[in-house]
Amino acid sequence: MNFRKILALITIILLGIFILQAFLIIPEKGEIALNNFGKADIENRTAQLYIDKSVNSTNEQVIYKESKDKESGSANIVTSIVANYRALDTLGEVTVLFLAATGLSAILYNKKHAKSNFILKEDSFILKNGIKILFPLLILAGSYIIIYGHLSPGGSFQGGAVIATAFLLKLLSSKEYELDENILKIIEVTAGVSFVSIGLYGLYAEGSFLTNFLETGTIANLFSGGIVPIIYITIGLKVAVELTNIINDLMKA
Amino acid sequence: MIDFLEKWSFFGGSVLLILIGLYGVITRKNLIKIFIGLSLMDTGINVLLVSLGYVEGGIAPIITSTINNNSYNFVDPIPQALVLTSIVIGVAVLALGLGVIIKIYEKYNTLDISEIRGLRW
Amino acid sequence: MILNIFGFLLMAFSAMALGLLFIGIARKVVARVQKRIGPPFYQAYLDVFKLFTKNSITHGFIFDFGAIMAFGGMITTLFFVPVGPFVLYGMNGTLLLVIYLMAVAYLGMAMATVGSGNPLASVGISRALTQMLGYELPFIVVLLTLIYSSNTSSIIGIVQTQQSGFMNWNLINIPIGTAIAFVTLLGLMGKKPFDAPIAPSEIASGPVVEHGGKYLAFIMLQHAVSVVVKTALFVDLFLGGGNNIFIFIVKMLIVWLLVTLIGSIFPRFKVEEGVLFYWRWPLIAALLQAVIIIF
Amino acid sequence: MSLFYYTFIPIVIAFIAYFLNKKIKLSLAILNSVVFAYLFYQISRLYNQWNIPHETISYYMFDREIQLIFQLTPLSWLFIFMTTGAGLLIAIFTIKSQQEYVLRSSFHLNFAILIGSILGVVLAGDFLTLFIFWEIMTWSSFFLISSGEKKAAQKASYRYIILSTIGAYLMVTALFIIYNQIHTFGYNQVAAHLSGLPITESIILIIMLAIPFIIKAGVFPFHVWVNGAHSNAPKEFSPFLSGLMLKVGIYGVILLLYFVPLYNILKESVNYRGLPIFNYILAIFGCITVITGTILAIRQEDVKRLVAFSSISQMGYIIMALAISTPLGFTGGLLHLMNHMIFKTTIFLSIAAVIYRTKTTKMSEMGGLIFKMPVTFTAYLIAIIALAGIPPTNGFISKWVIYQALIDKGYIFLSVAAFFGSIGSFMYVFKPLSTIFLGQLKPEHENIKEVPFLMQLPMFVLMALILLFGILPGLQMNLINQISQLLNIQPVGFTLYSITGAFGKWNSLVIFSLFVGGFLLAFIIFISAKKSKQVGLMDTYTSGEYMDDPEAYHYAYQYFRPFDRVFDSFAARSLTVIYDTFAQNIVKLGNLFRKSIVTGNGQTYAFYMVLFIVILAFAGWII
Repeated sequence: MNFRKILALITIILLGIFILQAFLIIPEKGEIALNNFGKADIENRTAQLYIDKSVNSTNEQVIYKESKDKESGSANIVTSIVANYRALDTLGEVTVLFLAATGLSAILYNKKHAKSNFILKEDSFILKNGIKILFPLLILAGSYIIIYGHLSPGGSFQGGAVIATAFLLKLLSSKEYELDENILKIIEVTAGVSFVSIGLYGLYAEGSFLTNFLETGTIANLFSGGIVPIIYITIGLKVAVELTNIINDLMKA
Repeated sequence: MIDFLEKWSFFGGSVLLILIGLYGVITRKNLIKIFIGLSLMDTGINVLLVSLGYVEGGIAPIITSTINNNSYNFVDPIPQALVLTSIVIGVAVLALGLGVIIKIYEKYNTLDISEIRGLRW
Repeated sequence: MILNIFGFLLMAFSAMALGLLFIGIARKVVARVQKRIGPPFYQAYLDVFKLFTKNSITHGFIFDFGAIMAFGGMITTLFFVPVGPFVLYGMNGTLLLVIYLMAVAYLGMAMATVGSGNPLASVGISRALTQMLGYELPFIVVLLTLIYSSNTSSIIGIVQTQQSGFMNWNLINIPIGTAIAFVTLLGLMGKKPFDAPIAPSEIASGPVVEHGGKYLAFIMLQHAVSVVVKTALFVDLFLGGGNNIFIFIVKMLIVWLLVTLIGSIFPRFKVEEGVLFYWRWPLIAALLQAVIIIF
Repeated sequence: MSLFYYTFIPIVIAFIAYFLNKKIKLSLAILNSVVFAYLFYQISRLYNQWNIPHETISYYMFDREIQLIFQLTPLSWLFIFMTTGAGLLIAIFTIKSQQEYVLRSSFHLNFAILIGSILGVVLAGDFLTLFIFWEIMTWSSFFLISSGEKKAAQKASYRYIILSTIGAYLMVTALFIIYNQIHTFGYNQVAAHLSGLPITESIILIIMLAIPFIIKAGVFPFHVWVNGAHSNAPKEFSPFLSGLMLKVGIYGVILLLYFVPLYNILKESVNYRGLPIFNYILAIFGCITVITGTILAIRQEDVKRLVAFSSISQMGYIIMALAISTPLGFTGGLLHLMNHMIFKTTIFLSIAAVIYRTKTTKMSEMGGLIFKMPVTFTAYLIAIIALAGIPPTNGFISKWVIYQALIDKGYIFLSVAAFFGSIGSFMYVFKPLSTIFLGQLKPEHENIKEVPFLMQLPMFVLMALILLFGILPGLQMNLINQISQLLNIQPVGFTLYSITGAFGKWNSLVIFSLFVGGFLLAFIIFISAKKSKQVGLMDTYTSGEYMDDPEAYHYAYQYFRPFDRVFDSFAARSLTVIYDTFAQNIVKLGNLFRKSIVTGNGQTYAFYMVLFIVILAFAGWII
């Protein structure tokens, strides 16, 4: 432990003290400060509007399988936020993901077709056969998570990650296994284009980008939430393909 | 004591994660370790954000058959949505960074940043 | 006006005559010291007359102009130095002026000699100027002390302060200063051991190497006048001057002979040695004396 | 004409002419000459009209009224007169001499700006105005110096600008401190305030105010910029740089010593022979300047460098005379200031003429130019006679007054230094005379002609001035007496051709007539003797050797080598070397800093960011 490290340690401890000190400040009336843990001001928080699923009109109670035609019909409130209220944000995020994947491909382009050290010398029997059973299950589970994203915990990102995991396992298990990049491309492009075209249709039909132009249906039905599940499916596909691509690139590098 | 731990395990723990990550970033020489530090900071920040939205005795913000209306004590969904985004971006950045590290390793045959002249200016 | 011009001419010519006489005596004395018979004391007159009748060569107008400037400057200096009771112009504040006026003559001579294009002359001038910086400093310090203690910068004023009797002479009042001034007088006159500028054996008489005929005569006349000016100045400043012209001339002669005698027995200093010699002992002594007198 | 316009006419005209210059080649030089002539005419009409009211430009900044005051005093009149006069002569000189100079247009642009800013400096009625124009002056002169044709000009100008900037910072700091206390920059208010402060505080403030002026005047610890700047500046700018730029520094010293009566403020402090210790130290610096400048001038082989060092030594005289704060000292200082401006401009102009023809500044590469350039030679000769302080020129009178002042108070060491400088000046001015103008003519200079008439004209004017003021110093004394009255200094007695000193009286008319008499006598004797035969310069005594190469027969290189040997160790330990060592050590320190703090490692910087945030938090700025 040399001097450098001690200095860094001291500085960081000081920084930590200062950060933690911020949580101890008791706000005066009208002042904005950090909450005490679990002491959120429920009445005044923005999230309440999202929970009520009515940002613009008066608050009504939302009841399971009964309330109809809410602003956002998804039972999972987080999904409402991600795919409806903040859908544009999500579009940007997907773009970041896309750019990262593209950048990675660009960086690792030269070595794309060379043999990789990461892949096992010999295929492991257990892995190989385990994957055979696990792979469709993982795909199924991922698809479920994506499709039921607006009703239950989970969503497109999680589901996409699960699907990508399935492909990761597949890649790990076998030397011969090669992903068909054309199919990946097609899926990715289709997903991205549909996301944007849904948004554009909203612009055309309702006058604003990514508007929920479909009927939102009854809360907690499968077919509910208007465009939310559709967008979620496109995002899910895109994330799955993107992550698979990243994994593929890194494995081949 | 339990009360204190409950209160501080989230804020304090997440800040601790950030600080550990920061310490790693500042002191480690190995690029991979630096990235691990970054990743730790990322996680710490995510945890901190989510715990800021916690409501005492709150439940997940999903309307289900048991929690069948919105008058329950839901936790704040906005940080959760944000963190969802943040995690994905974190993954993307991490992957990109690892790609760069691979390239650096190919060029300099080392991961020690003090020996990589291209990283000094 | 007419009287003034007459006095002017008379003084100039008598100073030339006196100076040439002094030079002749000095040659005789040096010869006796060196156990030679030596030329007659009027030899210098014969030399000058002979040189004026000879053909001469010139190296361009600066050569002529320098000769005129050297002689004219020395003559001008003469008018500011009281020689016994004869003083053409008794302006106050002349002591500093005299020091600077002598420089005109030097500048003229330097220009003439360097204008001849002979490098030996340039070397001589370079040596002369260097040595000048050596001896002028202690000399000036003594003069400043004198001005401060007599509270006048006029030579006549200084002479008047030491009128009543031998005990008032500056020789008695400031003996160290007198000694220093005498040593600097050696350098001022270019006598041995401070004759590096005209060292005949090294640089063929230096500044006068190209001078012949009337030019050499001019240099000799200038030298004669300068002998008178310098010895008279010394007598005025330190030996009480003199109302009687004969006593004054005797005092001058004593000073001149002392200088000559000392010069005839010493070998030559190298030029920078001479400078350092002046800066080492005379300057320090002069400064010490100045400090004592002023405080 | 409003005083304000004196500063702005040259500047505005300069910019107009700069664009004109693209079309017509000589327009800038001619236009500059015309403008300076006009200003010169205007300012000479202002003589004796000291009652012109102050002119004020006021504006508001941060809710506070700030005034730029312009006022005319005899002192500023003197400086304006000198500035416009010298500017006019040099502008006339440049019409012909700069035909092949590449940076001609920028030279004239900066030159006009410089003239305008100097007028602004001397017309300023408060420290703020002074400072503004002071900075304009610094920068325009910086550009002028750096536009020299030699490579070393850049280095020299950097040295100049660094020293000037240090001075400017000190001055502006002092001004801020003072302004913070009294909310005004006016000379009188600042003076009153300084006398009211505790003695240490006011001395520190005064030193901070004085240092930029002392730097500009090239006095001892800060003289290192002078030689480089003078020798590398364009040959037409060197006369102005030496003749006037240094004097503007002296103007500042006069301003502090007399206008802001430093003497009264410091009277209570430690005294030496009735002189405040600050003044005495300043005088000592002047004395060291004289000695250093003289010794270094004797060593030089480059003629402009030599004259630059001579400028340094002459500035020492002026500072010394002004610092001893007696009426005679003040008079002598001002007289020498004027005279030095005249003869130093002449010297530099004649050297510029020589350079114009020979394209070299090395003395050993020239020789025997007297028969080719007689007018230039005459100008140089008369100027050096004045510089060496030989009667009947103006240089002697001012030196005489300075000696009187020094001996009067019994400052024996100062007078020794002054005499050393005087006799030393004899040595260094003779060196160019002997090596450039006398001696053997170089074969490649066989076809050199005298410079064109427009270049001779300024030299003629200046020669006439040297002799005029040498015979009639009363002309200068008249103005100096008016300045003395303004500054409450007891005037020195004078008539048109005589000055009364402490130990006697100076009468230049008598001396001049005796001079004429002596020369006439010598001339008559010379003429009456037999006519001599003219022979060539190579036809000399050569100890029997056969010489046919004039180049080898010219004694020029290391003219005073025996003398230089005495001071070799002194010169090796010169102040420039000390400053350079200092600068190198600073660089070393910086490298050490760089290596330990600025590691080039991204991690370290990340650490600094964290540290910075922690420090901010500690200071309470973010939490």
